[in-house]
Amino acid sequence: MIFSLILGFLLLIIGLYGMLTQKNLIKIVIGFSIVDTGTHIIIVSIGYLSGKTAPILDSTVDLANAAKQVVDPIPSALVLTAIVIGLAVTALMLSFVIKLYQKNKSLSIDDYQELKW
Amino acid sequence: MISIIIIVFGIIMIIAAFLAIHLKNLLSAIISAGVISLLASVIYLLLAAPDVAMTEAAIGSGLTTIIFIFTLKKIKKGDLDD
Amino acid sequence: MVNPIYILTLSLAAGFLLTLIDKSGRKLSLTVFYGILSLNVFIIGEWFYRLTFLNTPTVIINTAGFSAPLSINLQLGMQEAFVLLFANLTALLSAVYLFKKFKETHISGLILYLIMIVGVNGLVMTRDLFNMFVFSEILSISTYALITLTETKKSLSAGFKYMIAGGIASTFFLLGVTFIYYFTGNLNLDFIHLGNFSNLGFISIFLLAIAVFIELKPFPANGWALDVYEAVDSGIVSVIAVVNSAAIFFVFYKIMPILPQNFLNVFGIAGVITFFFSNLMGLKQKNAKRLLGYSSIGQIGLLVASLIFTMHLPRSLMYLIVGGFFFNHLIAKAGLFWITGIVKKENLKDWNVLKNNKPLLVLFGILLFALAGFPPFAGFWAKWEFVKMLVHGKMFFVVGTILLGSLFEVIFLFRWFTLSIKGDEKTEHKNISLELSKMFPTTIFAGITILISVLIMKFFYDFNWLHALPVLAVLIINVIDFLPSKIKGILSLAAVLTYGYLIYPLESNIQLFFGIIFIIGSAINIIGTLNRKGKSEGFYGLLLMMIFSFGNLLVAITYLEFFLSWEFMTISSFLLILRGKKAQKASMLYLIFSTAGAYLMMVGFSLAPDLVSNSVLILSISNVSLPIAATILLSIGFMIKSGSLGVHIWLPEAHAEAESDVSPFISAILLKAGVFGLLMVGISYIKHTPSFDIFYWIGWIGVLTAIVGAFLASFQEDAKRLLAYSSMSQVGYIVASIAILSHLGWLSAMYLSFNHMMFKSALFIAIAGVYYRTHTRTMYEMGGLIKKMPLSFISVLIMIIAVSGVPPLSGFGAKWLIYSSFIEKGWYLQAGVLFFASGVSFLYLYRIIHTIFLGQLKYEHQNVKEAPIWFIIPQYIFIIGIMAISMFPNLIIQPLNSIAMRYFNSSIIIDGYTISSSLGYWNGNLVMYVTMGVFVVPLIFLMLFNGRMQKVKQFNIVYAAERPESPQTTHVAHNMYAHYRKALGGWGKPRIWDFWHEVSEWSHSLADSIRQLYTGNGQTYILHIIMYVIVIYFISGV
Amino acid sequence: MNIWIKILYAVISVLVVTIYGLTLGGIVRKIYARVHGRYGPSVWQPFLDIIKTHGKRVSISHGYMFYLGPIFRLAGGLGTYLFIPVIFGSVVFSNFSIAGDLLLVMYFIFFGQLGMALGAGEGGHPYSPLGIARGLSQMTAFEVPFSLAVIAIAIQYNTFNLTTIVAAQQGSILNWTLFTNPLAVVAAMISLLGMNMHPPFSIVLAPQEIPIGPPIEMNSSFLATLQTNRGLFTAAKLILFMNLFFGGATNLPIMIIKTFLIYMFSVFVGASFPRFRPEQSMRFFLKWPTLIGVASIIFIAYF
Repeated sequence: MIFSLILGFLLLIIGLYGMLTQKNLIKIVIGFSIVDTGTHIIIVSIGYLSGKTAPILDSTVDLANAAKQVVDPIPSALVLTAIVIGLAVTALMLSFVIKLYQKNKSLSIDDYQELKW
Repeated sequence: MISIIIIVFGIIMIIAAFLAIHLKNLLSAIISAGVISLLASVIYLLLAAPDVAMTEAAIGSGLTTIIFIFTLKKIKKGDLDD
Repeated sequence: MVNPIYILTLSLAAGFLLTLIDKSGRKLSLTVFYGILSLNVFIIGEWFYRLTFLNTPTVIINTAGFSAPLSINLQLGMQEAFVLLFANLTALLSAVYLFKKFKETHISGLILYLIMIVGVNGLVMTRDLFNMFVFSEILSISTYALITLTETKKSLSAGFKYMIAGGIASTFFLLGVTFIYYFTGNLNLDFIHLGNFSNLGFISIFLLAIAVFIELKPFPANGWALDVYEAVDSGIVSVIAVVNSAAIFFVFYKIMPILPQNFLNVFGIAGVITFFFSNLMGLKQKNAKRLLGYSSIGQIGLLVASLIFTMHLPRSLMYLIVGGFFFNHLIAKAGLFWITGIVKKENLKDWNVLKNNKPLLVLFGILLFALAGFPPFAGFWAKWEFVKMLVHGKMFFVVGTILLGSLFEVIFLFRWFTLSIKGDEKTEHKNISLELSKMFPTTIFAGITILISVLIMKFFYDFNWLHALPVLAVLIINVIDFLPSKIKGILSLAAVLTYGYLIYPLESNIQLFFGIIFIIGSAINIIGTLNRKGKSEGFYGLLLMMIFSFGNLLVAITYLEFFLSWEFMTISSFLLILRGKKAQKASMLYLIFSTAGAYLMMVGFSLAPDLVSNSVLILSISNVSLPIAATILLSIGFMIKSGSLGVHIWLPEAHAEAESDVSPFISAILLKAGVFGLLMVGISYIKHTPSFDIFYWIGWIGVLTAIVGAFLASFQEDAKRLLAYSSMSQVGYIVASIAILSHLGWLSAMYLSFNHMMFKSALFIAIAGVYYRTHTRTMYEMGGLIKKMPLSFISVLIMIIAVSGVPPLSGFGAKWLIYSSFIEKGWYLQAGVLFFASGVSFLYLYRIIHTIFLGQLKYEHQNVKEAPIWFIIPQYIFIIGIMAISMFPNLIIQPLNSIAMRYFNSSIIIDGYTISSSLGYWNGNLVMYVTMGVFVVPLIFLMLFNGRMQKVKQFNIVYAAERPESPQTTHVAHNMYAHYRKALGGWGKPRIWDFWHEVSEWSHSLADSIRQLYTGNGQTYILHIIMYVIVIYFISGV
Repeated sequence: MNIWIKILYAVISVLVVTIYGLTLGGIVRKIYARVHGRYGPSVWQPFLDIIKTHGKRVSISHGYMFYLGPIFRLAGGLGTYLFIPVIFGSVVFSNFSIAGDLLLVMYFIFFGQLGMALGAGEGGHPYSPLGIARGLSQMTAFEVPFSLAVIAIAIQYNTFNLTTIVAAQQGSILNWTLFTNPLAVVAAMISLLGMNMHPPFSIVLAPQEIPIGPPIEMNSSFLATLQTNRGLFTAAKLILFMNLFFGGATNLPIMIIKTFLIYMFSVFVGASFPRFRPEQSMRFFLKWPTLIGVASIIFIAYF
């Protein structure tokens, strides 16, 4: 599905844009989660073939021709895993944000650059 | 048909994404991000991936948003402590 | 034989169970934790043994009962087992290192650690791309979480940057995996082939590859990694830098077969660039851990490059190169990161606390030398073979970049090392607490580095044990270091003589000749060191290492053996110089120039054609025609060691700052190693003279070295510095004479080498004696010592006559031979310059003897005694030598004649004691008798007719109507040749110093401006990554 | 040849030349005095000086090197002289020239200078090292044109053998190096001015700044030894120059005439110029004479 593919890429780019331009740590994490979502949409779009149904074997699907009627299930499986992993990473990022804030009372990434060169 | 829905949702998602990035209010930004995930789950459904749609709705838009809000609360609370 | 899948399941299970286990006490959970880690090591170790030595076939584990591609499969072959053994061992030792931390912190630390290990093991074994993604995420997430074990602002902000960078990289990875699946319908590496991809499909491979590559921290998209290295706890960092890097590196190795060649080339070059720039930027780094970070990033770049460029080599060679770099870098890096955690000092300047901590210092030294790629450690062999391979592949630009990068690395690593040993005393000395849990892993790794070097030397190259002797000497002397230094000195003397006896039946005279200079010369000089009091810990080990390396140069058969001994010589002399009180800068200069020279030689030897016979190198090289480039590079390498003009600036510093009984070795013997090498190049050159006359220019350099050295010597205030420049000047003569490439020229070069060995040893030892008594090297602070140290004076007197070339002593023979050879060759102007240089040498020779021994005795030296007997003995042995060859020149001229005749037709006739060349003649014996006659007759006359002589007091001099105040104002010594300096005007300025100073300044400021890239802002780092991906995308031309 | 006869000849040769050299010194002093408008000392004054200083009742020594200094100096003069074949074809005056060639002579010149410098150094008087530093520096400078000239000669005659060099100049006055290689002779003659230390190159003994320089502490027999050497050494240098550039000599009168004329050259220059400062002197030698020397080499080697 070309539109969803484009949508996925657009979200990815907007997310990156957000990560690059926003100074607020939470905004950066939001940007990251948008990137994640965009990636997921891209993956699902790749697996989608128009006119086919979900890879669930129920009455609408003819068992004999199942392979031809359903979309490829593997991308879906990948996305499922990726979503969970994405959540984990997002959560971990946020816990870093909390800890950073508790220590330094600032959410601006500009305040965390004494490590350099 | 599906294309049109995807285009419409897509436009909304992109707007939401911009809002999520540019809104000054963090809570609104978080919710905008949640909206993106929610709409994404609809798109998954349209793309014949109901299982992904369910996961995304639960985890992507639900759990993630909750974690964000939790973080926000933690931080706000920390502010009051001072 | 345990199924390797248990490594994953056991750790995972234990990880989840630990929460429960911890309820019944941390002790139990720690036991389980370390038990599991050890079990992992054991299982993998057993597999590694089976796969490597029992030829067990590669294990393939299919999950879910189906075979691939239907299911995910894991594979454990020899390579996997190797990487895993290493990773698990490092993980275990790191865990031991973190013992204290694990005991105190929350149980989640242990759990995360185990999960991380699962990630590493899975990542290495899996053949499925998506599975790889999952394992890499497991690895990353657990690593991110482990960072929070230390909750400092720095570590948290570094962790955050690490996370967003890692997040971006894994997004690329995921996209790459899905697109690969889209194009090939497959996720299993064994079923994906390059042929499956359309043009568009290459993008998917690109995404996958670049994602892995970003994780390998290429320059400049690696700011996040540096911050992590700097900020995170040493124990965790060593895991990140070593275990994680090893796993990701292996992932890159796994996906290499599906990458098209043009990608690989780009990545290879990117690796080289990373290596170069990280090391360049490391020059400016003051923070120890960040410095290691720069080095680490660079080494990974080199590792990737070596992997890509050696892909097509035979397996065993590839294993040596890539495996060598892999081991060398990772082990050393882990060890050094651990040491930073033990020392707990951020700024390199504060590392002088190591000075008082010998065990830690030894570990630090071993790991640092290994990291810098010095022999006998694995990195040395890998570098040697890698450079050779690159040179054969005509990839000169890559070679140059890598070697320059390595040089930078050597500079910053050893600046650190020298600061640790010699840094300012000012900082407070708190003893470092050596916790067993931290020392143990470090020691194990230092041990492994040594073990591997032994294995490589024994099994890969099968060296003669003689070539391990330099290292053995250090070890043995270290064992008996508790003995007083005199006993060790006598043992060393015996060892050197035994060694000489051992290698004695040498194949040729030329070896014998240099053997006498290297071995006998050293043996006599060792007598001077017997004056040492106390224990002189470590000194004799290094000294023996250096002397044995000299000897090994003579008996080396292959280029590699020669180069190995050369490097041993460099290391030992560097450390010997470093023993001097203020030798930090001097030894650094020496090391930098020596290393640069060694790298040039490495390339030179790689360019050289294979040797045809099995004789020693100096003989067999005559059958080999060196290409012009090899001749030039080797010559420069050797001329750096002999202190030729332009690259001489290390020489005065090293001579002056080394301990006073070490200086004679450096000046009299070490410089001759360069002469030996240059002669070796010459031997090949004369048999196969190319059209472009290189030695003509070498000759000019030698001549200019002679004159500039002489002038610089004349303007010194420091006695040792003066002698050092004098050595430079003398070796300039030698180099120029070698460059003549004629019988007479080589005769003079060898004659002068021998002479120089004797008179410069004696002079340096004499100055050592003076320094020992007066505690100063500044000449104008002395004066009138002839009355207190007559024996030293006589020795210096005879030696300066020998240096100056005044008849009847042997120095004149050298001058006679040199001028004859120059005129014979037709190098007239060069001969003119040498005349000038020999005139100028009178200035410094007079200066050294006058300002120290003549003139007014200073009050503070009224009670100075003669130099100790240990200094006097070697001087007089050398005097006997000088006298013998002066009286009977045939003693030396005849053997040298026969050596030179091996390569040229003889151009001299020896008739009795008269030696005639085509130009003139010289009868040393008769000259001696005549001189004695004309000396003795006036002496007797004067003694007969001057009987009323009276001695007078110090100040009883004819001084126009006033009495001199003090010796200081009456002794003309300071800036003695001010008028000459004035006469030289602008020519007297030390331009070469300025030049090298500028080079240093320039590279440091370049380093500083490049590292401004790393702004410290996480967003910049993301931008770098994205830009990097785009740039690489366009370069690869997908 | 019997070695004792050889030694006897050498003694004769040395005596003759020493007497000649000292007389020459007396003549020069006379000339300088006349130029200055004085009557001047007797021509035999150098002999009288030597006898007088030897006869001094008090003799002061500052140490054994001080004692040996003058001996080194005289040995240097004697040695230099003895390695030069003085008169071409004469057995008595061939000395020990079989021991070495021109290079030996050039380097033996330094023997005495170095020894003297050491002896004077032990005297402990500040003027000695000052004079020596100047002397050595000037020596390095005038050695450059001289050695270039010597190299030019070595190229020209393809030998360092002094006898061969003299032999090649026999036959006609046009065979002298003076005419066959004039540039080298010019360079060498300028450095002779430096060697002889007459003004403008008299910086070593410079009476106004460092009265008589290095030998300032020398007295009685020591001074006498030095004075003896002054005569001998001057003559030796002149003979060397004569041999190298002016065709040598086949008998004693010709040698005396030629060396006298060579010496007069530096005396005339010396009488007409004031003194250089040390750095001026060095710069001078390193500039024009050196260039002339280089030119002579290029000329002789490549044209």
